[in-house]
Amino acid sequence: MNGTTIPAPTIEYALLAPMLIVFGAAIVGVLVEAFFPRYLRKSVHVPLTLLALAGAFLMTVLQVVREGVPTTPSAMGAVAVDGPALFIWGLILVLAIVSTLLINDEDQFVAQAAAVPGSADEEEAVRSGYAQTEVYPLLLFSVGGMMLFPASNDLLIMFVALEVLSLPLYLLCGLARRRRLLSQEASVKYFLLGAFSSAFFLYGMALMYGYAGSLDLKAISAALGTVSGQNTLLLAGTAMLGVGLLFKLGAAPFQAWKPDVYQGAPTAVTALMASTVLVSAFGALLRVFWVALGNLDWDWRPVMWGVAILTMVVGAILAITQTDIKRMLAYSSIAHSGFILTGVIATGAFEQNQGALSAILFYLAAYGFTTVGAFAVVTMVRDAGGEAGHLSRWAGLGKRAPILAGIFAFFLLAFAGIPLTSGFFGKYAVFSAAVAGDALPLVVVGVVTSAIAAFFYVRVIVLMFFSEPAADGPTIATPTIGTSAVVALAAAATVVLGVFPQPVLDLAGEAASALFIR
Amino acid sequence: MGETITFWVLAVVSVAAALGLVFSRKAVYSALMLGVVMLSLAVLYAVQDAPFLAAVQIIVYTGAVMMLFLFVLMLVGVDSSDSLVETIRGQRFWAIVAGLGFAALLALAIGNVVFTPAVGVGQVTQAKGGNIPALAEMIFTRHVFAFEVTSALLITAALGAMVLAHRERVRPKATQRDLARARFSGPQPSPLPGPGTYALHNAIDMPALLPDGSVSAKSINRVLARHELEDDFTPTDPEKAAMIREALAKGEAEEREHGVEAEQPIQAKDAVIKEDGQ
Amino acid sequence: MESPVEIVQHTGGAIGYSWLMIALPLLGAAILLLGGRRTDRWGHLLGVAMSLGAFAVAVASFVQLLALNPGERRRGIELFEFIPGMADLGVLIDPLSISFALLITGVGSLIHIYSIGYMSHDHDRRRFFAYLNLFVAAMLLLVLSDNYLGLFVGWEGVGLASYLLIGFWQFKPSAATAAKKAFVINRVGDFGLLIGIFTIWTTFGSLAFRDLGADVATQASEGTLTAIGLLLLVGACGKSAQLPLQAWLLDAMEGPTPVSALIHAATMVTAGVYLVVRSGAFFEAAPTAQLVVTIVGVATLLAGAIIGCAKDDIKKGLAGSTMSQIGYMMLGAGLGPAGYAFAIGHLITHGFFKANMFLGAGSVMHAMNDEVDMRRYGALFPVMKVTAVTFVIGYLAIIGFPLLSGYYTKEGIIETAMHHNPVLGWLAVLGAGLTGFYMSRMVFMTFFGKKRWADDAHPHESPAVMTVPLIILSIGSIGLGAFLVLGNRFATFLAPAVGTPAEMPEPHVFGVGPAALATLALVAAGAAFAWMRYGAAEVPVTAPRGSFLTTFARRDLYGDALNESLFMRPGQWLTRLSVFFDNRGIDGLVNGLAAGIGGTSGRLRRVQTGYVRSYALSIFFGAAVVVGALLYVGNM
Amino acid sequence: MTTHYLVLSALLFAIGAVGVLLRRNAIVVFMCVELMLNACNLAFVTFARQHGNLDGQLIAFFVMVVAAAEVVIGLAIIVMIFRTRRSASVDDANLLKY
Repeated sequence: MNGTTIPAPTIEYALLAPMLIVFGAAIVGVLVEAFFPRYLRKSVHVPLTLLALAGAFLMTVLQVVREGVPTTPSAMGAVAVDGPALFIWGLILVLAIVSTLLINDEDQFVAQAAAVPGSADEEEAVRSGYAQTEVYPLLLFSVGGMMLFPASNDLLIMFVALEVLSLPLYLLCGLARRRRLLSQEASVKYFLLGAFSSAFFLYGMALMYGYAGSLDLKAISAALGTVSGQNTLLLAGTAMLGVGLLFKLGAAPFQAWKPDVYQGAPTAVTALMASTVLVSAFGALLRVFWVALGNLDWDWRPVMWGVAILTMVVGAILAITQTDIKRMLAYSSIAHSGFILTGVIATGAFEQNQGALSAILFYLAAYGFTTVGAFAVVTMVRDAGGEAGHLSRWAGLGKRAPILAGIFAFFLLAFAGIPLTSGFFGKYAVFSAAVAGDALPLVVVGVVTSAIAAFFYVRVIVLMFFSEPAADGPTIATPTIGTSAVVALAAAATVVLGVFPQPVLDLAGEAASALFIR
Repeated sequence: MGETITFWVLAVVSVAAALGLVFSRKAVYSALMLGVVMLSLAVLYAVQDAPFLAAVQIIVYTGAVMMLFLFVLMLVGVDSSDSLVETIRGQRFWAIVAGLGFAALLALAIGNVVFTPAVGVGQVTQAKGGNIPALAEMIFTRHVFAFEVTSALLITAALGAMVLAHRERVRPKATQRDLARARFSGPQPSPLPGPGTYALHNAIDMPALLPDGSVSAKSINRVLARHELEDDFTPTDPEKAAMIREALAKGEAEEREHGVEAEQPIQAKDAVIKEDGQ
Repeated sequence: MESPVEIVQHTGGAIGYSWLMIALPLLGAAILLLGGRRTDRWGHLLGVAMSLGAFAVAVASFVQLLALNPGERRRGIELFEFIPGMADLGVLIDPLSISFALLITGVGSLIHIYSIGYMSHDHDRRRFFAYLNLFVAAMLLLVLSDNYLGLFVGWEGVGLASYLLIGFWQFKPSAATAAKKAFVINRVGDFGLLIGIFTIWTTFGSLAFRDLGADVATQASEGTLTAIGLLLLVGACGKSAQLPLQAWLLDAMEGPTPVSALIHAATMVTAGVYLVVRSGAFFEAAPTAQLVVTIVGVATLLAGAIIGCAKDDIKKGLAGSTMSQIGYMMLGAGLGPAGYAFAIGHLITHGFFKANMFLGAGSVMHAMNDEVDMRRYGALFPVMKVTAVTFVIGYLAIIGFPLLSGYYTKEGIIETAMHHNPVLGWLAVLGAGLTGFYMSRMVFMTFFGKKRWADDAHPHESPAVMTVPLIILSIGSIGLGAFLVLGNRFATFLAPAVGTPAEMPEPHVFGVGPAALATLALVAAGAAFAWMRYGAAEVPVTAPRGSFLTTFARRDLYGDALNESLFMRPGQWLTRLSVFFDNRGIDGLVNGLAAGIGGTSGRLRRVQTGYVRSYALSIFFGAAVVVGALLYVGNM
Repeated sequence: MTTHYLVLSALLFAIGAVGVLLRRNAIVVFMCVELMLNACNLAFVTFARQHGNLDGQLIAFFVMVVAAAEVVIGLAIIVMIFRTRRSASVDDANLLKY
């Protein structure tokens, strides 16, 4: 050794506390798995997880209230904690708390994942009341990854965060208690396609590194002006980074996994994926395309146009003929990704970007709550074999459970963007931002596909309220306190954001006011 | 010059091996081919001034990851071979079209760039006193957060493997005593009659004969016999073959009559379950 | 010519609480729907109470409004700011909206009361009242909102309530189909309205009526204003069953009769007229759009009358008549300020006498075991005198019997039209003659002639809870017209809201102009002809085949066939064409986009094969395309 | 020379991708994904030398760590599905569709 000493890195612990709390709680959760007797585990995990998420949320709020929004990257330039990131953190954490309440509901997860479905072992495990409590630490790891993903300031940490958020989800998808074959299939599909697409992301990183000589988003942005003669590397790299990110959003033509995985996964996990992962992935997409590649927007906008249009059309059209409620919601989620993408495209001058960003943030908040609520309702409509997924089983639900069906209908109307629901303002904000950003044709497509989409939402409502219930229709599970709280909260959020959107719009505007830090 | 030769040799080897990975029928061959690619790449890393990576590539990738692959292959059935007949219409055609198109686009993107002569990492490593210290400094300063976060990944991996693969014993393991009790409380305390032994055949697929010359049904290993019947490997003596068939049919009829449990060798596990149930 | 007066901010008094008009019935609907079976016992009473409460608020507001100077009679009440700069929720009380509010709550309350009797045997009566309350709330929101957004919410709300009520007896497949049909056709209209509202928003940057006064003409080109007018007209046509979106109204008679009376005669179907009058500023600035309104009105009034001539189903006959009368109103509304007062006046008197006749028809059906075929009636006058007398009063009012309500308002429209454009005027006169014929036919077939009852029919008079509303409505049918029209009372009252025409001639108690006399003569001829055919002569119990014209009318002027051949067939044809192309082996994804959406979706679904390798292929292909596209765009 | 390395890496990447599309054995499919990751690493190392900074090598190192974790999870999932279906063919996992 020649005696060089490495300077100690500085890490802003207070600033990163929300994320560190989540990761720390995850590790404590693993220790709980190791050292606590089986019968105690769940009763330790649930408060631990909820407290960690709530604490992280509190720290996020405290950070904003007391310290304001930082203007420089943290953790040696690896993490960018800025307005949008803090907003997204808060949103992810609240949605994760809500999803945890749903996950906590009984009968969602397999008793023993390693037991072969239908075997004597499984029966025995169920009879002994086993539960796969590893779900909670996995959830926390995933949430930690989701927080890091949109806050990463270089592509390396973004890649690591992508994997941190994805790997636990691959596992969680395969842990449904009922219809385990479907669940395992969802898991294997999600995993293979996820690994495949992350390879694309990685190659895009490599090309981007080849172009800029660094993976720092700021350095890439700077290189756009200085490096010449290597444009093809940059363009191909941009495209492949886009593939990896668009896959996570479920944008067409990378959407194929979404219906299958959403249908097969335990519904609580689907709720988590449909809300938080979408939020997180949009944050990351914005960071890559606005911060690093913001000056390249003339090149990527046309392609993104195509993707957005295709996504909206595919999502809306394919949803029409779906017969499974979760699959239909999955396609609806694809269509919504398309709607939000119109906001991503609406770049321009500083004010324009502010407007578009705040619109996207608001849309994500509105959609996140509504979708969690909708999936929570799905968990409550049950058959002998678990959830009653097939739409025909939902016929006449309005007669059996008018309140539940009414709330679900309300969520569907919010998805459709009917005024007085949160969805309306989300769509309105994003579309008006897109109009201001010279993307009028895109908005036209958006409005037309919204109209198509409204058709299948209304179809479900009509089915619930104007069809005769089947003689042996599904039972409505008596909801646990957690599930009812989730439904109530989601409904309240949908109403409040639909009637008094101003505070949240203001908050989103505030978060977007300084755009991303570089 | 030396690098050029190394490159071309290893390039040919690694592409050939990669193609072998894709096109060999047996999964094990594929795994070995992947090992070849990885080793070639390790050498290419070393050639490009990345000795640490070359070592990690060999130790971690080829050594650990590939072993894991092989291990799972063993678990799944090492000699399972894939049929290479394509079942999805158009899949192969479009896959190859997309693959060629994609490779062409990437080659276009790369080929269009005029690279200045490589700077080489020698200077940087010199300044820091070698490849490994230089990397270490980066890991523990600028990228320390990424490094820390990867631990989450590793914990997740361990946890995931535990969840999916580790089967916790729901009941205590059956002891010798339990097994013996189960056996004696069952219908057949004694061992089943062994298979037949003849001058010409001495094999477990030959039935034993009872004193009256008929075949002892209990001595027939039904799984084997069924396979043999299907493949026409019955004894040349038509009389014996008929007996085996008869015995098989009888056994099946009994099975149908009494349910699956009749005449089956008793599994210790089942026996214990039965006792618990009673 | 004078423009409408400015809207002033209002505080205090009954008008300050006018939002209760919307809130009370809405609360009633919420309680009844959420309360479920628990509210079965008293649900209908609550519904009636809420409706009466809204009526009381309306009367109080009306009284307070009358106390103000005419120049201050447009009062806006801010409820809350929805989104700054986009839309507020507010109530506008002015002569126009209060007229509607009085009609809706007044006739609405009577129909609520009537329904207690009519629906007494239905075990879902509570739900029925919930929907009625919901309807009243939405309709009031429609007319009371001070901006187009609130109007649109109410517009959709009444559409929903109408859908729910038409399909109330959904166990009848015909009711379910009719509900769906109404829903779909209304969507077409709503789409027009929505685009119209969007255009207003993008052109003027506001949706509030206060910002869209007479000066709109200076803020936009005539082309834009014409486009806005036509789009609003599309909306009005859908809701008011005007050509070419009329097809749903006749089928809507599948709903319970009080519904037909309230929604499909007195109130909701007149929303289109309200919209046109409320948007008067746009139409006055766009003569082309105004002309189209009058043409639509005349065409519909004739079409409705022709349909009415051939229907044997009493409710469908009345529905045809409703179409026709709304045609008159639309004609009036298209004539500018000179016609507004008559259009709205006719709307109000029509609300009375048509509700009167619908409820009368309901009473008859109630007595005849829900028989609706008039060929099975006859000679009912002696057995149900109250119903018959009130029905006849309504009948006389609608045909324009001198000195009754309909005479004044309809005559006003005809005179104004004649003044404006003689062709329109004479066509309207012809329509009046047809009205005389088909309404007389209905009365003669139902109450006079010979008994043609089914064997098990034992007609009887309905209970008081049903006849009292009939009596009240018939009083309105007698005197209201004269009260409103004579001395230009209503036109003067309405002027602050809609503007004053250049000249306002004093109406006569009994007109003697050529148009008036021709109308009277034609009506008398029509009635006489009807007496010959259906009063004096024997009416066959099964309908004769009739001439080509009769068949034409019986089939609703081939409206459904037209829809089928214009829209449905091409749609199917398109689908078949796409299937043909698909069979030719072109990739389903590409040409599927060209086909109908449903078919596309069904076929596109197959792309989702369930094979993970196919998905990977789509990702890989997509990646290649994205890379290629970016390289192409970047090197352009 | 840089171009040569990069073309090799692109070729390996494409071969890996095609392998994912063509092979049915889940383990082989996954091996093909690993091949793609290795191709990325080659590109990183090459670019590191091109630019004369060690970032590329560092990233390659991280990729190896990530890949190792991913392999563990992936193989665990594959074993799970094999236990259930007695088949490691990805085409057999075909219940969720349309």
